[in-house]
Amino acid sequence: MSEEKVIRYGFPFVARFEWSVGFLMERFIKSLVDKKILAAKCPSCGYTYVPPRSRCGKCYAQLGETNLVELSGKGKLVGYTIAHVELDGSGNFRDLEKPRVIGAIKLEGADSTIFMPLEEVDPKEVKEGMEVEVKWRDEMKGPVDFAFRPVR
Amino acid sequence: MPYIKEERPETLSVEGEWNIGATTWKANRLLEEFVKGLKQKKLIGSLCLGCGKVIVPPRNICGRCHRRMEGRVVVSDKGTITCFTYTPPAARGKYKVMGIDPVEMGVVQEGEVLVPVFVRFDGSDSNMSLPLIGVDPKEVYIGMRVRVVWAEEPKGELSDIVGVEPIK
Amino acid sequence: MRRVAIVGYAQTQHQFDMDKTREDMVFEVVKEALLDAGISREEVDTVITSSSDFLDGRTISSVFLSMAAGAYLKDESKAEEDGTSAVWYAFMKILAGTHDVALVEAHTQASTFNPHLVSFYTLDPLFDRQVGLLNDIAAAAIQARMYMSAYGVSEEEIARVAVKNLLNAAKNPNAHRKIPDVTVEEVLSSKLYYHPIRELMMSPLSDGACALVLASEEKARKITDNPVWIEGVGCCQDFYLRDRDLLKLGSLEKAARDAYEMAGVRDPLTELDLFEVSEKFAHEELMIYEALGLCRRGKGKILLEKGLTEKDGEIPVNPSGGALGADPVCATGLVRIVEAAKQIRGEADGYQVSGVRKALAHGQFGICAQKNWVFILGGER
Amino acid sequence: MWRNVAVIGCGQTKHGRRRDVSLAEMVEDAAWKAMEDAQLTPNEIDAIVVGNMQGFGGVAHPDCWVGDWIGAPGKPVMRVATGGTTGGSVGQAAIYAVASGMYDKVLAVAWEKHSDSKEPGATTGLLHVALGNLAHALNYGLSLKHLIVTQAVGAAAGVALYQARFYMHRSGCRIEHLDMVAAKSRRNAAKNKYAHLRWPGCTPEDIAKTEMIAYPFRFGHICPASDGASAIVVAAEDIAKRREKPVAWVKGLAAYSDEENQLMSESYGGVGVLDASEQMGCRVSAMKAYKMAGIEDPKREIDVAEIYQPFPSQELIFAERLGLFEEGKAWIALEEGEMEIDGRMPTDPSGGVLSTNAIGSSALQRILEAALQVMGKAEEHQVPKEVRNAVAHGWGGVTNYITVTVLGDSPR
Repeated sequence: MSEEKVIRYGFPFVARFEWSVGFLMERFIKSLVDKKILAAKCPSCGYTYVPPRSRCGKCYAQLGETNLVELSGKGKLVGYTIAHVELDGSGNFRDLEKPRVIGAIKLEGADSTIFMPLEEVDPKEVKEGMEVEVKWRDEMKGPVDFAFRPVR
Repeated sequence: MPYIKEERPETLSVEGEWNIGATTWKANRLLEEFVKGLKQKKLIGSLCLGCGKVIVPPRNICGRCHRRMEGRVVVSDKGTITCFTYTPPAARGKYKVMGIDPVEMGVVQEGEVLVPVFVRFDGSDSNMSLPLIGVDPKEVYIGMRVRVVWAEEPKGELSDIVGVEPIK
Repeated sequence: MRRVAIVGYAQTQHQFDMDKTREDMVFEVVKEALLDAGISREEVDTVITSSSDFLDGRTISSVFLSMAAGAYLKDESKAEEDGTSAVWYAFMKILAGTHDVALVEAHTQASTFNPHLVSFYTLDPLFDRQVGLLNDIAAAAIQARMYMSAYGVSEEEIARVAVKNLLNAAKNPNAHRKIPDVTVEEVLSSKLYYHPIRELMMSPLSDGACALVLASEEKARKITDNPVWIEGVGCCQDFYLRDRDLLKLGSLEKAARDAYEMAGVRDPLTELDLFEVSEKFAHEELMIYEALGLCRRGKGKILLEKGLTEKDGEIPVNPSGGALGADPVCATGLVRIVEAAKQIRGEADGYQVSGVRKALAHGQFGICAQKNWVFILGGER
Repeated sequence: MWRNVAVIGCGQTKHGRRRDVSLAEMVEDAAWKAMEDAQLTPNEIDAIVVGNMQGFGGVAHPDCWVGDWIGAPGKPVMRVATGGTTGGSVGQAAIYAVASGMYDKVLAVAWEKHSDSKEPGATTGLLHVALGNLAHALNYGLSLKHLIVTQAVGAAAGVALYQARFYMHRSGCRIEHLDMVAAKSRRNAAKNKYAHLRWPGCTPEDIAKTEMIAYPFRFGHICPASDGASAIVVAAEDIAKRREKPVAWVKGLAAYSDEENQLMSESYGGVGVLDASEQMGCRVSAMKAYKMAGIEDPKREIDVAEIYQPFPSQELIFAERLGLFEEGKAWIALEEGEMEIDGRMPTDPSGGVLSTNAIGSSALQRILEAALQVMGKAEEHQVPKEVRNAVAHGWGGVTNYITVTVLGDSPR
């Protein structure tokens, strides 16, 4: 018998979920397949949300399909980090063989910031304020799978 | 069934998980004490030295007295049914527990009627939920006297208690 | 308005993977808090606990703990996220006049389920969880970089926050991460997670619990000669990460403003003697200085440079070591309240700051401090 | 000291399978309806209390994300969760927030979106309550058969099954009475446009035809796993008095719980109370809430009750524990039609939890429905009499948590 006062144990079970996305997000996700990024522009205050949403958080106006706008896919890197680790599904940090850049990107025509991978760039050369553009995947690995790269 | 049905469009779904397997729980050693007792066909309970309550299997804290239940007592393996239920005859494909069909797995026989009961063992103040064995559910009643059916060779684990049976 | 005082408290020795079940941990800390107040469980009117289902690895995280928490046949509830939220609730229950004595308990055993994975589970499931890149550390790193480049703050300056707090933690018997001879170099050579965040710039994964006894003025006078009054409370939630200005802690600014107003504090710099804040990452402490109005935006590093926020400085911040010293998630904010109360009562053996009459305690929850709670505490005089 | 509080706005979503909206949009819907009913904009709300059970929808602390949809940014937000009672606890926290004098207008929102889980019903969430204990017992040789016999039966209907047996044994209530309660609930729900299982003209015979799950529960006795959200706005006396629309005053509240009553304790320890239908927590909570409300004889002074009853036996048990009927006599009153919408003591005119169970929201829905009855705004399921006092009940945890809230047509 161990000297420890407690017994540690687990149970191998993964709970799975399927979140319904609502109409605006459905439009957004479907448009990604056509290489388009949709945003919702508030008809009242003009704040533009990407991904789109049904209620303006700033002025509380309701947003609908008529408020959807297409973005150019160009934007500005407002912040970033270089990831040296990643969190695996079990709560452990795995070291990355090659560090990866996570960019905070403000898309042209949008007010929200999205946090996406920044690729085709040496991490040492990443600069805040950099112009970036969307980099579409040849094959999407999930419903939301795209990246950005510096505009050359 | 004639429920009023409302048709609603369904939007697409995205998936994700919650890895419960990444959890490490911690337990105290009271259950370990309890199963050691089972090996000797003894039911161990915890005794609150504040109010005298005896709880089987042993519990750590007495909420009423807000103190640890420090005492240990052996209670009788005879007791009284305080509550019972029964299932309709088991059938393949009828219900699943954690994704497992108990009939398909052979844990429960086709047509078997399960009778879970609450038992208060003599000398204890608690209920233990156990299967009642070898009784037609129609003959079960609250207040029925039962005794533990022990495994032939107790190994010091919870399944040493096979269930309870009526005292004839 | 009724006055409410802290009349007793206790905390565990926070540590990694404690050899105690959460039940024993909670039972002991509650027992000790009641003992500290010198009252019995019978005198408690209401019990508010704080914990989180995902962190505890149990749906209805409070349900098997009510007996340990002393809540048996009592009026009880559970405020999730941070223990300061539970104090806020208990405070309001006493103000409402329906209860006189409240027991507040908060705990997390970070060894149960990695809080960083929980932070991933808090993300927008329709977008950010699908992208799969972010978690609280990654987001904090982005925020830190933005802050550094906007205000010309260096990695060394961020590391210095960690050094200050870890040196303080070394003197606090309840703290978890204790490195008595830690240096800036050591912090900067610790494991890099998301640049610039390194291991010693993030709060440790702690197991711990904390409990507090609150009482109405009338009851407090009977219980203790040394009550610590809750003079002001403020709390505020911010936007989800995407639509938030990450260069400031906007919701903390608002929470602090509300708490100052309620406590009649006009100039926190001169009127408050001590600050206990929840800085989950080193750079956050600089941003917290600014949000609390101790300096202008972007000037946080100057307070640190001048040594003003050292234990023996003019405005000591985190003499206990703060969240960098120990982070039992849901209990962290409650520990700040206890540490501030301890300083006011003059009971911080080994790290007592002299002459503390009024202090501020801060709790936070969510990615990049999305939610904040601020308490202004005051001593008898 | 206590400042009077009134419910001045109510909003809820339609319940059922809601795959047409995201979680955020569903919560938004209820919150906005409540604010519109209270004639307030989010700018005028001082604080928000939210709650749900994280495990059911798989999003941790969803208020961090969903908050932006309900006007949370810039406001104090408290997250409260206590299992089945979550909604009741959320409502009560909002009431205390106003009663304390800290905030004048508080929005309380609670929700659950069961269909977001891939597991059927509410399996993941419910299983996870006890998984920490069961996994421990499995390591000590709990046999699979034993687990199935003792827990699987429970998995269908939880401890409620045993609770029902205890009650039937001690009161003489029979399974026919459970059929009657279930049929009444489905019928009442048919009059409530927000409810989930709506069956106009449902009879006890219809319910009796449904399959037996485990004695005494039939399939027709079980609550659904609904998607839905509910919200209320509570405000201070001076604000409520300026309203032209009717309001519902908070007269008393309590949340005492009896942990000896649990099905299990930490680390698979035993339980203390033999009879799960005793519900000491409910007795104490009712006593305290009535005392605060100045109600001496609930049988006479309470006009309608919204009881948390995922299973029909609970409507009878809690109606008694809330002091609305003589102990052990609720089923007789049921036989005599007293619990019908037009009866002497209508219980769950909305259909209750038995017909709509978005678990985190269900207990807030009880407060909301009680408020609607007091305000006279329950439309088709409004009880046809003057409602001066209504009681709203919540039940949760592992049979231990209780919330009791008394609302009335005049301030305390």
